Amino acid sequence: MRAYFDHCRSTYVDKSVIDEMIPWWTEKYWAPSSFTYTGTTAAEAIENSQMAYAKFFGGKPDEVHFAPSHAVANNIAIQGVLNNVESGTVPHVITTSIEHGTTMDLVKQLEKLGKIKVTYLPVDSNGLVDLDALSESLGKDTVLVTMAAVNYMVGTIQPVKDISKIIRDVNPEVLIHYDLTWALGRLADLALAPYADIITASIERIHGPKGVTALWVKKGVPVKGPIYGSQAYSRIVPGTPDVPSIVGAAKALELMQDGLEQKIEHMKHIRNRLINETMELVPETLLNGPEGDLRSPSNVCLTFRYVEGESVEMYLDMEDITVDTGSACANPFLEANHVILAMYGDYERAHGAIRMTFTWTTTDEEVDKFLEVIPGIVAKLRKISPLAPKVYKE
Amino acid sequence: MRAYFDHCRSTYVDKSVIDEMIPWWTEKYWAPSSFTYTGTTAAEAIENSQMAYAKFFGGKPDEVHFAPSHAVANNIAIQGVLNNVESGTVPHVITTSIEHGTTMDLVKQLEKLGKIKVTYLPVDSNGLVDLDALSESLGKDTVLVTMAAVNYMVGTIQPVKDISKIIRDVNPEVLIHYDLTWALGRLADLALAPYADIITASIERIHGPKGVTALWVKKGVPVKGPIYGSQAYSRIVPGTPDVPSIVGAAKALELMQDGLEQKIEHMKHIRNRLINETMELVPETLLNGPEGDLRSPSNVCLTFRYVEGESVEMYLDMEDITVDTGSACANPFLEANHVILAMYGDYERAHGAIRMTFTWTTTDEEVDKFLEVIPGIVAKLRKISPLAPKVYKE
Amino acid sequence: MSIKYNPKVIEHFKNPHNQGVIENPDAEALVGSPACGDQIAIYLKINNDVIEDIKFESYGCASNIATASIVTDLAKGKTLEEALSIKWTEAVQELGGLPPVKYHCSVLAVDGLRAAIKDYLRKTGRLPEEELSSDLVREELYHVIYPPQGLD
Ligand SMILES: Cc1ncc(COP(=O)(O)O)c(C=O)c1O
Ligand SMILES: Cc1ncc(COP(=O)(O)O)c(C=O)c1O
Ligand code: FES
Ligand code: FES
Repeated sequence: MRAYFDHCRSTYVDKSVIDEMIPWWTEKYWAPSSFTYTGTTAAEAIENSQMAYAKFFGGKPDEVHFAPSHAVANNIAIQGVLNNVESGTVPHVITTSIEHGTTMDLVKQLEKLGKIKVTYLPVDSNGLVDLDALSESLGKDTVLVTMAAVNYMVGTIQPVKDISKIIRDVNPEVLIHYDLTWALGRLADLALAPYADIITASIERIHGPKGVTALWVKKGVPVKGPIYGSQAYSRIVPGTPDVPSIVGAAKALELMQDGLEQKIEHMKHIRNRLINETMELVPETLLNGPEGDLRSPSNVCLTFRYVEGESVEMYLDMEDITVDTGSACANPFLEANHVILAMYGDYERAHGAIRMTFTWTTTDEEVDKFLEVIPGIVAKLRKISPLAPKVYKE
Repeated sequence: MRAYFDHCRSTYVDKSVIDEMIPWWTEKYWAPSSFTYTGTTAAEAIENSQMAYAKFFGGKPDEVHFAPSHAVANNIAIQGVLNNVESGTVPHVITTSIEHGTTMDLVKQLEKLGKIKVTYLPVDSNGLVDLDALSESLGKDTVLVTMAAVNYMVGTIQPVKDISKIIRDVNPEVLIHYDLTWALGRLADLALAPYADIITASIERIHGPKGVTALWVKKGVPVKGPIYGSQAYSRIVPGTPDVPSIVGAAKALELMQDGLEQKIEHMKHIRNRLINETMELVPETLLNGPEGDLRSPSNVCLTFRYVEGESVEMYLDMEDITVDTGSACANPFLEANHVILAMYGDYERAHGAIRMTFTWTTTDEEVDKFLEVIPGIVAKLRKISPLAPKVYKE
Repeated sequence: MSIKYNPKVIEHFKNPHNQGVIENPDAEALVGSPACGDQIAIYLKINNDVIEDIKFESYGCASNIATASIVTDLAKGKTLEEALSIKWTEAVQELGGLPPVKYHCSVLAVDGLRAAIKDYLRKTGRLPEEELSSDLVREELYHVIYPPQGLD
């Protein structure tokens, strides 16, 4: 059995979620519409899922939409809001310097196209957003603040309620978008609707269907584009809705909420073992990101000094263990992870970073398997590293 | 058992396609990437699907992308090309007056935003595009011609190869986008890559997964946006790819190609029965769209004079029969079907239109079931219609 | 596109040849890749202009380790002149191919070897002490970033 520590990048779909979807693929494969039995059956199924997510976020059912991918949801959230700014002005957007590519590359692209001005908020060595910088950057032309509630790379939990308070105190017209993708199933309270204007959350990371992302847009918040097309089913997400995935999304949420406290406790146990026991076994191991309650229960990010991350990842892979790395060597554009660079300004630390993300079904056996091999792998690589001190060369 | 004649709007997912996807959801749920076993396994799965669609369209594997919805694919195809036109000029786009909302509403929206000028080509009473109008409308500022190869409402098959020849004779730089969604599994030869620059085809209509649309973009054709984000996996469709759906897409194509000739023959048989026997049983029934080989094998569109379509649809629904209608009453924006209006300029004809779309597993029993009830339903509605002549009032 | 390492690359990655340090080497060099930031060190023992022993250290990816392993194999026993003419393409060929995105790793290995040989030539007075200018470094590194258009 493979030990899989990359659940933030892709994870399994729960068998019960699949079972829930099957009749909607094979028997009740109808498009939602009014009045007919088939059409209303499908429409009601969508409504049920809207209700579930509305309740979870603390909003209203008709404020919940379902996008066919996370990238599409974030583009609707961010570009959709900007498309309403009168032309002639270049709106100002605030984000952080540690966003996932889904937001980072989008914002950078819009900036490059001259469509927006952007502030990338600095973070401290815990990955926490600089709140003073936030206050200062909020200007008259600021239209949107967008950030992830939990960082994908180092697991920092941002104090989003405080952040919203600061933003609204300065300028209540600034729209707030939180990406909860990697917060879902990791934080107990995500009823953030009162603190936000738009929320996106990919359902994939809680073992829901792959092609569906919840998109909550507060009533009255204007969203237009960037995807246009038939609005027969939704004003915000054009096209025929994927009913089975939307049904599966509700099932995944229900399963996630069942015993969430214990799930979180279990992940904390896995996290703490991975951090503490690895650091005991492997000298000169650096923890990237915060300790304790500032950190997501399902994220570990370590740098083994003097060794490069892709080599570690590859050796682990050969032992049937999957991790992720911040190494430039493993990046299609040969760039070391920007989150760790933003936090520590230390290239080597980013280049050597190993990220381990997991879920509530990750087992102690998987942890054991990792702990068994990691000291040998790091020792071997340090032995051949020109950066490692003599002590590792014997 | 319900008789379901709305496969163009939504259809079932084949059980073998589901079976093919299950291990990719539950065991091999990995994100594609280089070098590791998990990453390359996922990447190879995507490549296999790229190869299958490349072969089918007549293009190259790395020209094939997978979008998470049909709307997204068409937006990338159309907006993606327009985003490369230098700012300052308003590019000219040619489409037809009978497109599906996915294209129609997109193009109209871009026109309204002042981003493009549009020619909506007229069609004849068969729904065939006016080729003279096409030649005449091709101008120096024309950037793109976009249309569906098979019309969703009346099943007209456009002579796309001839259309491409005309376009390229006039101006070989004009880009050509064909939407093959409702042509897939209905026409024998869809190796259209030599005749096009971009092809989109939703896999849903051939009983593939819901959330995936094939997007073929000829090498060298510049496509940018409108969705931005992490390009680690694809330059054209940002975000983590939905590997199971992409695997399912290849399976669906394989199943569709197996015995396609017989499938088409069977659908023609169903189509001819529905048209001929209904017209025999119900007087004053009009066939919307062409007869014979100009028509898709899996489309029937009829207007029963003097009766409104939604009523017919509702009565049929109560008899466990699903159809679609062109009636304004059934449209969320209370607009009668624009395709029939464009073809016949006859509001009543559009308002009364009943569309029946089917697939290769549609049975004679379903046809029988429809034929059994339709004369009574139409008679009943004509009896109460103020438009119907006396003869129907007895 | 799925990109894999072939079994020979994996074999050299798992069990690299000539790995380690030579105490009191006749020449040595440490070079870095401006592409990804990796580094490689080469140590030489030279007798009569023949490379008697060669060892390497690597702070780099699997392909970096594997190419260093193969390049040091290729250089061992060769004259300095022969060793100087080893091309990164040879190393790639010897390994049975590398993914294109990893060509620069093999360039780095070959560069390390050349830098170490030049260090020897300099030490033995056959090459002038070079003045380090940023232009020179840029030129040196140009073919590391763009291997197919490189000096080979
Ligand atoms: C050409 C065309 N466009 C769009 C659609 C509907 O697609 P969607 O799933 O985006 O609503 C169809 C349906 O068959 C179609 O034939
Ligand atoms: C905030 C955030 N954005 C984006 C992603 C990745 O999403 P995608 O599926 O679009 O690649 C993650 C992954 O967990 C995430 O946490
Ligand atoms: S040494 Fe960094 S990519 Fe090979
Ligand atoms: S008469 Fe009721 S909607 Fe048309």
